[in-house]
Amino acid sequence: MSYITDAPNTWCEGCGNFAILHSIRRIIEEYEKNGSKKDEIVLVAGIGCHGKIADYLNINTVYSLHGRAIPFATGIKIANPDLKVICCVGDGDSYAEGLEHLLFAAKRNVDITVIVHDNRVYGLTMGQYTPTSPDSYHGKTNPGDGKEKPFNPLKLLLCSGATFLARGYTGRMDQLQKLIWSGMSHKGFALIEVLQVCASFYDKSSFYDRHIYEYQGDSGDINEAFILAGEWDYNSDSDIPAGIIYEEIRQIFEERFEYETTDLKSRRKAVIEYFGL
Amino acid sequence: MSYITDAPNTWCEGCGNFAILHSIRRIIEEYEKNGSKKDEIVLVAGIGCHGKIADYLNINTVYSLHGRAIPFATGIKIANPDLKVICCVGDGDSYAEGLEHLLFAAKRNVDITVIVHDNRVYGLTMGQYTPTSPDSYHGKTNPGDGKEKPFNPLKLLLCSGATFLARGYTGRMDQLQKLIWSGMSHKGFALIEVLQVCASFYDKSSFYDRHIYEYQGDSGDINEAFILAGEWDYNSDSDIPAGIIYEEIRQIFEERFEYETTDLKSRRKAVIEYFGL
Amino acid sequence: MGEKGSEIEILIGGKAGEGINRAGQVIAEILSEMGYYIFMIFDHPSLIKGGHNYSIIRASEHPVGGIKRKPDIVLALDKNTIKLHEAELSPHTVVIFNSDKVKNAEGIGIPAVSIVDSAGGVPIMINSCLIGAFCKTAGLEWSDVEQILLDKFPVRSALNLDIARKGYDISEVKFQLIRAGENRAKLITGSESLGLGLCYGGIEGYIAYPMSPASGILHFLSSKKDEFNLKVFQPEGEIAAILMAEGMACCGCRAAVGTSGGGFCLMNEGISYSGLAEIPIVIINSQRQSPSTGAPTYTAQSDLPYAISAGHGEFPRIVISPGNAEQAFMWSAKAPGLAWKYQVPVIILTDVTLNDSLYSLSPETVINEDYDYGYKEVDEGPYLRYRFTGDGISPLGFFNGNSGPVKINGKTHDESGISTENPRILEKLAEKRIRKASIIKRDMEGEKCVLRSGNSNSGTTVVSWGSNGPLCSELCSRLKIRSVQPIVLHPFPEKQFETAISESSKIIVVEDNSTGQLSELMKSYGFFSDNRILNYSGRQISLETLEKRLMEVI
Amino acid sequence: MGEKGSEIEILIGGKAGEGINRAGQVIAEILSEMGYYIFMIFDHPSLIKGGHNYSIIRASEHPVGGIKRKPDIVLALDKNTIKLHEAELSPHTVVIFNSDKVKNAEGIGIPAVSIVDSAGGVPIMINSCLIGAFCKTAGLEWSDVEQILLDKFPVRSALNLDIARKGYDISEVKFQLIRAGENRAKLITGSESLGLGLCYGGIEGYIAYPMSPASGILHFLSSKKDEFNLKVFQPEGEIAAILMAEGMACCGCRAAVGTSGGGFCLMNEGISYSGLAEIPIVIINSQRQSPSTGAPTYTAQSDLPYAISAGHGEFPRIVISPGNAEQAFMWSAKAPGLAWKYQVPVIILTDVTLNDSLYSLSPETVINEDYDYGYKEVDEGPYLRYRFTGDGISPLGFFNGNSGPVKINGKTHDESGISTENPRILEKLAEKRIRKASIIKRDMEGEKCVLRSGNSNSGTTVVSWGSNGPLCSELCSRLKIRSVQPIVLHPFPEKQFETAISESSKIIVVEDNSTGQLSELMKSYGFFSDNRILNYSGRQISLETLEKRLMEVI
Ligand SMILES: Cc1ncc(C[n+]2csc(CCOP(=O)(O)OP(=O)(O)O)c2C)c(N)n1
Ligand SMILES: Cc1ncc(C[n+]2csc(CCOP(=O)(O)OP(=O)(O)O)c2C)c(N)n1
Ligand code: SF4
Ligand code: SF4
Ligand SMILES: [Mg+2]
Ligand SMILES: [Mg+2]
Repeated sequence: MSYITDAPNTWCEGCGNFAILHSIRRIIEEYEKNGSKKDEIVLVAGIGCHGKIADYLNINTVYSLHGRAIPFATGIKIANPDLKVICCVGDGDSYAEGLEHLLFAAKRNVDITVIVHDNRVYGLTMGQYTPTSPDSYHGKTNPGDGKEKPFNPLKLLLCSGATFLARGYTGRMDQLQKLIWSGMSHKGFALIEVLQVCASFYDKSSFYDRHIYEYQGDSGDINEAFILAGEWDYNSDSDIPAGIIYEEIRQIFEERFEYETTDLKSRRKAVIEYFGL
Repeated sequence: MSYITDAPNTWCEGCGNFAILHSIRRIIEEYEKNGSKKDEIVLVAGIGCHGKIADYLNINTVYSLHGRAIPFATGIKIANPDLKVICCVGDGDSYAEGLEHLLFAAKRNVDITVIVHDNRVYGLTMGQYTPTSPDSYHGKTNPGDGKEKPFNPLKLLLCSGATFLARGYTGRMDQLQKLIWSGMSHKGFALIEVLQVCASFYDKSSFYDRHIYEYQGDSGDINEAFILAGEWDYNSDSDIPAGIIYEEIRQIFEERFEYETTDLKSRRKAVIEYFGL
Repeated sequence: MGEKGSEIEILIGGKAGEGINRAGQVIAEILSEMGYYIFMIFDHPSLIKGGHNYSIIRASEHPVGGIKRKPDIVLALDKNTIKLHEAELSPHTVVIFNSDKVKNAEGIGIPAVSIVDSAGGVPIMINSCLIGAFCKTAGLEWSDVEQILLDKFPVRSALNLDIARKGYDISEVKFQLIRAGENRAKLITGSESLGLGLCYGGIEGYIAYPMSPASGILHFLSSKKDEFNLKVFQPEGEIAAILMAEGMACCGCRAAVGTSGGGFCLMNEGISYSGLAEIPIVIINSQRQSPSTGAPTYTAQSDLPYAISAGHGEFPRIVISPGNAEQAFMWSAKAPGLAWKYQVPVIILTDVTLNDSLYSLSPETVINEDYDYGYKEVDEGPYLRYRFTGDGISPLGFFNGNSGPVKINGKTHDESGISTENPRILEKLAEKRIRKASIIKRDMEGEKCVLRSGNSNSGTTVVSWGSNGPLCSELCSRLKIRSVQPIVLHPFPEKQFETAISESSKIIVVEDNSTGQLSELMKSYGFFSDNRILNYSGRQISLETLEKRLMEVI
Repeated sequence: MGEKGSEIEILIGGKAGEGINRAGQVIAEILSEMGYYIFMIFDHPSLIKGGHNYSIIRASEHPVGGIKRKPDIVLALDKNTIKLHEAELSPHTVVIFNSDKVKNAEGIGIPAVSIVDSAGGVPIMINSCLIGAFCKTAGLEWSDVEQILLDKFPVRSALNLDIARKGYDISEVKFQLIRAGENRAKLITGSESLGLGLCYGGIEGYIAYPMSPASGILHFLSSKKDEFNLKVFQPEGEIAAILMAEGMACCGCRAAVGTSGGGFCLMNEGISYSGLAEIPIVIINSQRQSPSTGAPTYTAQSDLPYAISAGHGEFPRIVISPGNAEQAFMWSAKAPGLAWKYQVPVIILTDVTLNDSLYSLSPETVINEDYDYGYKEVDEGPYLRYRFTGDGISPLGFFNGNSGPVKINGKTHDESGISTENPRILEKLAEKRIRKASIIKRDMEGEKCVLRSGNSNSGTTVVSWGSNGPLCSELCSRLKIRSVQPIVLHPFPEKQFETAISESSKIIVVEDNSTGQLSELMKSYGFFSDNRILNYSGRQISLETLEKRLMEVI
């Protein structure tokens, strides 16, 4: 059975989303080769160009709402902690509209893997600026007057309590695949911030190609992680580390909900007992 | 004219909110003594016990929505950058429901002064846990099972780009008043995180009295600020620095909107010209 | 000395934080044990300590739906209680007051502070003292109440009982309240009943952000989560709440959310998602007074058209508004099944009166109703989450590996759940929803959507909804006129409603809002009202006032 | 060779990213210059590059309200354009195609790629080449179009013109399009017209988060912000957007927001805030197909009851739905004044068809309307933000020091703006809103809320709203039946509507939704429709199809 659906792919030529799609596809292939079942995976997508990945992958998916993939994913984990949940979200989607949810998922250490397709623009709505656009970016809705500095999402996530943090690049698919794999293997909240080329509105491939370097140091120290996360501020022309930035093991949130699921009957019995009947 | 309205005060006896109320009242008094007018100040409040301050202060106020004081305040600054805007918000209010707005205001460096009445519970709705409750706190809706670590709001705000950050304590009103004054004097986004005693649901006064110390070091270095902000994690029993944590000058957001306001006529004329008439 | 055979009304008032609600509950329990039907309101402003809180307990041999605001006995913990309720007192009202705090009052003064102090108690025990005094005043035998009191004081029972006894001894007999019958009822708040109903209906998860007056459900379910094996969680806000619950539903886990006005607003996008993606979900919207933050602890019935149209675009839904604990249990137990069967959002509209009031509930009458709706399960062949079927309902598959990939989608999609903007499929999708809506409308006529009571031969019909239903029912029974309460409000039960009001010469609609929302809804179905009695003071109208206003128009 | 006297329809199609919309606009400009009335739709799926985009330009001597989907000329940039529109072609349709890309087609092949290449142009200039070819085919003189083309190619004008000329030369004359009159119209999209209207109405701020189909307004206003001295901003989401705009309003700065379905949901709490705190605000909700994310670039009229009841609690509001650029300008220019005068939210309902289509607008007819409403200014004495007045409207003070402290409050409040839960004040507040609502209803009857056209003596009346208004108007004029379009939908202009439909023997309602939302609204006011023509394919119904469906029921 194919891992890709028949849905016509409507991403632009040269779009970095293809690299993410195929990284995930390959990982699922691996999974099944290793004896797991793809039905144990659920992919939750936001709304934007990135979200179309839900149409393209022939697996369980929730094509959710703009900015709201994370609460859906959290609900899925509350209901069934055994499912592997991947969230494919956009930068507008998860760093603007849905930022709050993302930080709370990190805080709670929900065991999900979030892949941020960070093309640093709102792709699907025609290239407006996002929280990671540099302050010089002049989109259809902002002047690029240097007055809004970008967020550094890695720092925000470190502060929020993310237990796995990595940065990848769609121009380096092999590394990307490994990072996503590591994120999925991590028990707890994992986020892979993917610098994704947007061929139509923000094609920084040559910039990224020049500045991104592979980081392979120790990733267990939060202070070093901070320095590493801060090496590039999403605004300047410095070098950009890609790799695992931070990794830590902490109790996961959904353990709280590991009740034995009861059937309707026993729940009704509990109510009847409550009534003292 | 009195700075306090006739509205009956309905805070509990011993509530830390009184210290915040009177700190602000005194500051406004100072302002007027210095020749400024209290009509140039607007206080925007969230919803919660803290929000009642809008009823008590006899100044311009917006008693806004739960979690949404910040966007109101931002709109006010966009409309009229000359107004001094103070936001009195709660920890549930601004670190949960409205966290996103808060971080974006810091990112943009909107020139407002945010006072967080951080009593570490939802006061008005009967003491449920908030994002700054310790993981052992067992409220009406959570087990206190150690599975949800608190946010460290200071760190989050530092990462978001806050240009003035301080911590105060309602048990030390003189310092508190100075901190708020400094925040208001700061040109840019200022946040005073106030550890506020909740007499009814979370009275940590003796803990705070023991652990809080006055910090008066240099506040210009972001790395030191980070260390300082991290000294207490809102969970453990370590010492707690109070004072100005960080201060920096950066271009403010609303400068972008410093147009000369035009009257209706000239705006209409512009449209007619656009039509080429 | 007054005789109190069939009913009594008691008001107890004091400051927030003094345990008024709890004390009222104990009194209610005593009267319930004596076989009375109970209705108790709890009136409290939005603050934690101070201010003025009060409960009014009405107990009667007959089912009670409201209060009279003519208390027979007033228990005043402070002066305010007497001052603020002066107009409600009648010459026969007996005021029992804490004479250590209230001076110059008429009635039975109890030096409760001194009694508690000398017994070595804590301030909250003043309540026990006054409750003891009340028992004497009402003419109850100590031997009758002793055991009940002991049960109702879970901590430091002996000391409490001792203090109560002192209050009893010092008080005077003013009424002779007689046993009304066997007690078989359970006293329960609307919030508790909603929570229990949800559990009985099979809810496995309840996700909510605190908001008056819905918080009671959250607190109750949270405290019972282990007993009921429930997943209860308070997330960062209402948007997250509803979407987490929908995420749970995608796994086959029934979930509900509860909130009030502003939180309901925030859930609208999630409701619309449920509409297009066909996610079953139960949403309780506990109405409070006025738009925006309004008056959080005061009542209203003002979100009816909103509940019917909330969320953009067109999709089927069910809107239900129960009126007391019994109805609340039954319909919150039905709601998950209905949501599941039709894969739609089910909205339960409640209000402050229902959520916060205490009711007599007879568990036997509700637990044996039919709550099993079932749902269309996955069958053979390749699974299509949104398969086009005759009734618009597709087999419901979950993320459990039983059916191959399940594709949930909030964009317009084909049968498999893959996005499409094909005009023919857009039409088919809309028709799927339309078909489903008409199936729901048809099926719901099989439920008891409209309650009738009072004198069904009367030409005068009072129509009301939600918490006003039982109120009108009680009054109409007494006045021998007809009372009609639609519980299901959308799809509007046209046939049942038509039957219920048939041959009315005059229709009067009673509502807690200022525009006549039910009356307008009726109008759009061709049912015209002759009069509207609208109340928007934030307090449920009293039986006396309602009677007066009814008399003006009958 | 066909003669084209009074009208022509042209379809141009290709891939997203190939500039189809722009090319269509240039053709529309040419025809507009020749004195034709223009209506052009732009059909595009939700993607950036590839897929299939097309524009249909209809030009006529008479005002146009829709398209026929029977193009006289097709400009095909790719094969898909011919394949997907095959059914719409008639024997007399002339297909001009890019013969470098499309093989085996009938019609006029233009080797556009080679022409552009050899001229040293870039791919986007293929459009210029085909536009040139079109001019020849339509029978236009080169001398007539040269100057227009030059104006419409703002960059590299000479090269574009050169390429267009090559296309012109290689093409064949098939029609003889004659000048229809003097051009006095401006071509403008609905989005632009809404933006211009807002500015003309005195808006100083526009805060919006991108969302199709409302983004066009944001992009337009952002690009013109210096010209119009506007504060335009894209914040973190729609919740922030509306509340920032309300914050601006508190400073006396008129502000508007624009969004679509899901974003409108998120704004509901802010709308309710505006209702209670009496903040003037204009909200544009550009409707798109289906609930949830739905089909973002396809049309619907399915938020009507929602717009009327959005936000919890009861409060007055105005809901307006303009149908073309002219109406859009007029009503978006009125909206800020109305919001301001009554201190209420004004909701403008538009749709994909209106936002994205291109219209002929005669500026003179709109700019001289009366848009000055004024508002109740602060007077002497201590200022009370919510003063109780006879008409429910309080003097409007701002944070400008002119009136002493101004207390805005989203909780129930007294006249000064301080919170209260006093039952008497809750009643007064509700009555204030009710009074205001009835003043608004009364005043609005003085506006032209209902448009009539066609044959007003006909017993057959077609009622439609929003972008279907002009469509039905055109068709009804031709069929000599009556067309009625309510523009103001809430408060429903009962009197005007009654007059407009009076003496109809048959009422047919045409809507882009699946439940007949206007028809239901009419019903609730006692106006019954005999037939509904509902269309929910996401595309506005064509004149031809509408005629056919009308004929079935007349
Ligand atoms: C509530 C809501 N607001 C706005 C939109 C419109 N919208 C759709 S996609 C999008 C931007 C997507 O940007 P991003 O998340 O960065 O994804 P990308 O397209 O770049 O992959 C927006 C604003 C929406 N669908 N829902
Ligand atoms: C949208 C919304 N959700 C929930 C509420 C209910 N609510 C009112 S106050 C409050 C909690 C306040 O907590 P916090 O912000 O910490 O303020 P405190 O009372 O502790 O000062 C909540 C949840 C509301 N008013 N609006
Ligand atoms: S617009 Fe950008 S992100 Fe979207 S599909 Fe095209 S290249 Fe990819
Ligand atoms: S509940 Fe806590 S925060 Fe609220 S007024 Fe009382 S002491 Fe203060
Ligand atoms: Mg993006
Ligand atoms: Mg708090």
